[in-house]
Amino acid sequence: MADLLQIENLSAGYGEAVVLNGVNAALAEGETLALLGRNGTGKTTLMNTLAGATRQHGGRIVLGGVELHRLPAHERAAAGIGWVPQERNIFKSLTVHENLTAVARPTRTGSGNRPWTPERVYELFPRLAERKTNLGTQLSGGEQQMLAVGRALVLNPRLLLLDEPLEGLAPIIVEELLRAIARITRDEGLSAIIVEQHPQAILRISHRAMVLDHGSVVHNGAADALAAQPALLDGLLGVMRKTGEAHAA
Amino acid sequence: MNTSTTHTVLRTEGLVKRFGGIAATQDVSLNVHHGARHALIGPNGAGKTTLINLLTGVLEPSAGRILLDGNDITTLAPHQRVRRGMVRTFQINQLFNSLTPQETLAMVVAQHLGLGGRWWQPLGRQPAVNERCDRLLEQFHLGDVRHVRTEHLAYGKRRLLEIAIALACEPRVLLLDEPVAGVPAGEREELLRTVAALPADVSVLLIEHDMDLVFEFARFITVLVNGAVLVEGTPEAIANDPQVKAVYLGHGEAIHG
Amino acid sequence: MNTALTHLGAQARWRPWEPVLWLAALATPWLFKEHALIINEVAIVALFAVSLDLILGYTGIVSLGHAAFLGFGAYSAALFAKHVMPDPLVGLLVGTVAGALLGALFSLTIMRGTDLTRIMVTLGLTLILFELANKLDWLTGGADGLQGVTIGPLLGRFEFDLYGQVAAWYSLVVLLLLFLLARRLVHSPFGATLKAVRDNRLRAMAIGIPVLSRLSVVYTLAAGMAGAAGALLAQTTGFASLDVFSIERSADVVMMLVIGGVGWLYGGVAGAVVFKLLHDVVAGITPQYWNFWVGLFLVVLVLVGRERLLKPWSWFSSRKGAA
Amino acid sequence: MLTILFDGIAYGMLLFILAVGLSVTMGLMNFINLAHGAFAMLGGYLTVALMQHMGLPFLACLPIAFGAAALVGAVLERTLYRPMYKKPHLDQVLFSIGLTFIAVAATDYFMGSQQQIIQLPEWLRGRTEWFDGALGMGHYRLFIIAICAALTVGLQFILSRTRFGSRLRASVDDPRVAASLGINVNLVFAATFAVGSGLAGLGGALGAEVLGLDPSFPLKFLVYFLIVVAVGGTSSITGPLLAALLLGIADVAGKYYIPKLGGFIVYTLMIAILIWRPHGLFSRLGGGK
Amino acid sequence: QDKTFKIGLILPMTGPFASTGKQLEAAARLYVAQNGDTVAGKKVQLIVKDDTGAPDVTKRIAQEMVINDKVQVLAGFGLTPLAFATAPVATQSKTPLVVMAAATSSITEASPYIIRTSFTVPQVVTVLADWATNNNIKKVVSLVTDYAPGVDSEKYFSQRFQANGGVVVESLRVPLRSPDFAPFLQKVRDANPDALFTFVPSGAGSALMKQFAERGLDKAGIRMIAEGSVTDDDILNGMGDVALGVVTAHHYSAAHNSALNKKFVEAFGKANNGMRPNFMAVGAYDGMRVIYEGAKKTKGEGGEALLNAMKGQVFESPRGPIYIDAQTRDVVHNVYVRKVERINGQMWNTEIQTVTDVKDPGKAK
Ligand SMILES: Nc1ncnc2c1ncn2[C@@H]1O[C@H](COP(=O)(O)OP(=O)(O)OP(=O)(O)O)[C@@H](O)[C@H]1O
Ligand SMILES: Nc1ncnc2c1ncn2[C@@H]1O[C@H](COP(=O)(O)OP(=O)(O)OP(=O)(O)O)[C@@H](O)[C@H]1O
Ligand SMILES: [Mg+2]
Ligand SMILES: [Mg+2]
Repeated sequence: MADLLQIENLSAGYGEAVVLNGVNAALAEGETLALLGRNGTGKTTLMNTLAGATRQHGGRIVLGGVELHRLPAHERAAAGIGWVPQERNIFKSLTVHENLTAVARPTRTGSGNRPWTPERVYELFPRLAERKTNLGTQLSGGEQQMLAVGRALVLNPRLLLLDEPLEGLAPIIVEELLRAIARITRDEGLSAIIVEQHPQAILRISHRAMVLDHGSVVHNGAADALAAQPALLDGLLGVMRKTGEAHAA
Repeated sequence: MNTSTTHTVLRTEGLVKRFGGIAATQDVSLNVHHGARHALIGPNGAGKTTLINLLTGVLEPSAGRILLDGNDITTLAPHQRVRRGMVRTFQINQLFNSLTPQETLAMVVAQHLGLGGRWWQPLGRQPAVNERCDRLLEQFHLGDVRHVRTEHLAYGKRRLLEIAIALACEPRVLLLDEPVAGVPAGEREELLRTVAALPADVSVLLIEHDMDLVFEFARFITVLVNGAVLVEGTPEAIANDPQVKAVYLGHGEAIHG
Repeated sequence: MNTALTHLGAQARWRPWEPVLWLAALATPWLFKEHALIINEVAIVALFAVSLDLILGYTGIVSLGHAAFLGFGAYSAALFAKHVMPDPLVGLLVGTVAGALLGALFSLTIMRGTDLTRIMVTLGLTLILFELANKLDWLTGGADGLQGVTIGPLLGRFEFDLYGQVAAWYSLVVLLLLFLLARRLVHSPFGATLKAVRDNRLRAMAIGIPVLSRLSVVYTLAAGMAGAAGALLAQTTGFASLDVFSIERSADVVMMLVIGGVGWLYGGVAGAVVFKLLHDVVAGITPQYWNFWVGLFLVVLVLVGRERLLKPWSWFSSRKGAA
Repeated sequence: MLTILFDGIAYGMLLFILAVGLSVTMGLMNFINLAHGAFAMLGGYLTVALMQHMGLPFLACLPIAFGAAALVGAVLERTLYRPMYKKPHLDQVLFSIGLTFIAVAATDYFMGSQQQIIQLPEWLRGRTEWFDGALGMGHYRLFIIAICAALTVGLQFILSRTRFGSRLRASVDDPRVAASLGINVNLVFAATFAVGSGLAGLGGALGAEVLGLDPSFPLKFLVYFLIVVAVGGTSSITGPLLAALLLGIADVAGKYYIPKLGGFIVYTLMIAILIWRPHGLFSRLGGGK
Repeated sequence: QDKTFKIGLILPMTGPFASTGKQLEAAARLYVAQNGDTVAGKKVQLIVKDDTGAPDVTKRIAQEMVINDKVQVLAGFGLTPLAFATAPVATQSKTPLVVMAAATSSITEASPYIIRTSFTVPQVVTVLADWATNNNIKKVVSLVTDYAPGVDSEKYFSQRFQANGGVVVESLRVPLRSPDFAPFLQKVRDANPDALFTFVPSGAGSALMKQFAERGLDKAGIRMIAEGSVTDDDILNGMGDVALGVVTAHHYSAAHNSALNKKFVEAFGKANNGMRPNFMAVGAYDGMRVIYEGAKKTKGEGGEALLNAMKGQVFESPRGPIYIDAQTRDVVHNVYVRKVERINGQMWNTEIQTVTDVKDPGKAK
């Protein structure tokens, strides 16, 4: 099938250290992938590698026919990547509005949908509109999270990379955001990869699920199938109360 | 809940904080009781972190008073409040990047034991420090990364260190600002259990958006909206409060867990 | 199972090469008699650099005005010798205390702000001291420098002569003693809290470290050490002049420290040795254009990296790490 | 007294013109480029050489000084400076001081160590007096003020009205994330650095007349550049402008009215301001807007 | 080792006074080139070092020269504090020290081994003060750079000028690091004296004169009189019209009309790419002459003997007749009042008055 994203035998890390080991994955347009795994298994590293912010040691990444791994980081946004880093990384000396406008790019031609503009982000997160002129450092944790998501949206990406986007958001906003992501992927043909600590929350809105352990893929399948097997899930995620390293890669 | 003031450890009176035109804290009068397991919830930007910052002296209030054990501490420097037993964690990790977890904790413990001003004896020669430091490393699953510089730790480990630092100070009043954000589901309960298992005379004020944890942990909840206290009460009362549902909890779906 | 003990203690323990190094250093005035003068100079700037490391490397306070304390120590020691008594050890004490007092006073100015602010404030204070020393010519001799300083023999026996051996030993021993003190300090709990302040002030406060008082204590100590270096300078050269307050002195010592590596006490010593010797050798060869070669050295040092420069064999291995 | 005020403004503008390039590289890019004065010196010497040997008019030399310094800046940025961005500030200090030393020695070697003197065209030399001599304005000083005003307006326009300013600051705040969000960080830095160097070159060409020009120029006036940037704060162009004006007027007036304290005024003022507002007089952080 | 006669030249080769060092070194080398590199059968070796501007380094270099290189004589010294710092080395090691540039009066008193071949500030400014009085200047403002020679010149000029019946209405000191003369010149203008007396380091002179003219002080009828460094021959040509008519007093002008000087200027220019020798150069040139002649007398011996052989030398220098006072070890020479003129397209300090055999008034009392 015509996949939007193909990851082949990807290995990457920081400096000399290799964190990801031969990761393979694929994602179709309009699909959402839940990326799960214990702490420190390389979820963030995979996201960062797609965004071009790590050192790639080998493998291929293809997004919509474009060989992403050959592009420098700043051209990946143009190729359709929209990244929400785990630590938010709001630009601290820019105001909320500038954080959005600095990176905003007009939608690619041919898309029939309403493009994401700062105004549309303010509609999604009214709280941000009220804090338009606050500097990045003058936001609450949750506001920063909203801004990070908004900042990725105004790139009008084809693939949204959300690294723990629900962290620190009030339940009512979480609901809102999950609904919005589901809506966007469904209506606007956007794909998304979401990392979350709470598998149940995102498996419901995801099509596929992938579990990483020690930098390798240990499970890759349909999201609802995984959601239906709590025991398997617990095993894969090596939930703490189960001691030991029961599952080698 | 016993409301007699004799049991109040920490209280604020008419606390106000303005940032330019925004009032992030509006006339908040809060009581944290001795041995409390108290949660502070509210929408994003409600002013929860700001309140913690005021309590710990990171920010100066525009008006109002803060009392710890009945003493006015409104103008005390942050470190003096720590000496009086009030310790916090940060919503966004505040760590010592060039130190390892072991160095960090040994330093914090030494400081807490009053050895921080000692310059003639190497750190690591004090058995009391080492013992406590090892226990903390163990307890927070940091033993395997004890010699890794903090800046190279994965997020989850950093989060654990963030909390370990606070507990290393053996607080009487502990203020936790979204302590489990970034900690995986399985370890969250354990972490909160560690906190809940603190001696009964330690008072804990918890900020958290994970409602399962909040309802499991808290015996009393304060809801903050737009800088002001909306309602206070027991978890049951809060869970069923229509106002709280409207502005914070949302409707129906239990998202977490 | 006392892993903490072993590891943390290990850092503070002496490596085998350290006593060897210091013994060798103390032997140099005897081994290289004809270079005793420059050995003296190196020892003094090494002490100056180590004192800067305490605040810059271990506490993260950037200063472009460290010469203030050097100069204050130098003038105090020189004036003391001229007007009160010529004994060098008492003079050294006077210089040290004078530096420390000034440090305690100036520490009030470095509590807030950014690196740039602190650079400028420290620089400005030093420039003011420079102007003051210039204006108070009845006391300091103004722009001509303070003349007529006679220093008595060390311990009543050893004269400071033209050959500089006594001076070199004197400075080396003082350097060693104060280095030991600094070494103790940085490996102590006190030193650990300084690093904490350097890394994250907000958190340091939040675990009960009295940040401001820590800063002023360490600033005072470092200033005292710089004052001692200044006293050594004045005593071993027999005069004090305005340039002890000059920007160049402050800038040179920062350079030395960065060359040797900050946050590592031997960095100050190594930097002082490398910078002074390089300077002396190159200026001997090309008195007019030594600037060029020293500049080139600095540029290459930073571009190649301190570690790589010390290991030439790694130059041609493929460059890994950052892209 | 009006003349003193005018002189103070002109002096402040001169300081600004010399420091504005630095406030671009150091303030906006957060790169400690102490070699700033070397670029200024390049502009100055180029102007001298072009005027004396090629007979070019002064006005024609100014854009050339800007362009040449910008070009050299761009080339150096690509080759030497780029790896420096992610190094610690202290390494940047060492590196740029090293470059300055090289520039100083090279200038001495090629141009000699004596003062270079620029001969201004006739129309810039005179002076106009108003109100019975109560206000005297040197033409060259007027000229500097005019150029300065134009520069400020232009730069401020670029920074506030285009996205360039916010993209630059984003790149400085977090180059890794900025790049992954589609900002061509390298290009932004290269362009900014080139402009900063070019402004330094222009400043050198304009300032040589008043300040003199010899190989020690980059080190001699470094302190003044730094004062302006530190007091002005590092988040805008207008900050350093106002700081330069304030310092210029205070310095000139101080030296006029209490000449005995001449040397102390600027430093004391700077220290007082920085202790009062550690992020500079006009910073966003302190402003709490 | 005994076959060489070593001269340790310590000069400012880098930094703001580098051009001084260049002039000094060029002149010293010219002298060697013209007079052969052997003296009393010994090979002359010039050891040139940069003083780096720091007195402690200068002193250390001098010590090393004396101890390791075993130089017979130390020479050079551009800045007063450096000479002061090194003086004890000369005394302790009994090595003669020839000051070729520094001009503060009291330097020669710092050690009995110091000889000076440059000049002293009081020597020249007192002559200027007399000239001013004689030329209808009654009211002056003095404006000097705030460092040792500046302060010296302010002091001796004012003393003499006031003794002559003149009035110094204002004494202004410009900080060494001051980039702009505007407020000071405005002050001068407001005081409206007959003349401005000034002394600034040679480089700053052109800026001062430009701003003097720009501010219209000349048109307001204020004359500019200065210590001769201000119209330094080294850069006079570049100063342009603003320097025309400025009256200075100094011991040397490249325009000095004598056969010896013509030869000197020409040879100097030839050897140095057309550079014009200035008062620094002549100090070094004469210093070398004093050393050479002294060494000839002592057959290459250094120490006390050389010192004595250098004292009392009388000879014709490019600057005119010169004499090393055996008592004060200081230079005695003519001081000239000069006026900047343009001759054949070149700017020169034309001598308009000569005062012969001027001793340093700083030591008169
Ligand atoms: N900047 C870095 N430099 C070196 N190693 C790093 C760096 N960042 C992460 N690592 C290492 O890479 C591994 C994977 O980390 P990563 O952040 O990708 O994990 P994660 O699955 O996202 O974990 P978490 O759930 O805690 O966010 C960890 O072992 C970590 O120590
Ligand atoms: N320095 C500041 N200047 C201006 N406004 C600020 C500043 N700091 C915080 N605010 C604003 O104050 C409000 C309260 O922020 P606070 O961080 O206390 O929220 P919070 O309740 O902790 O939210 P969250 O749950 O998202 O962490 C926010 O709207 C924030 O934008
Ligand atoms: Mg992660
Ligand atoms: Mg918060």
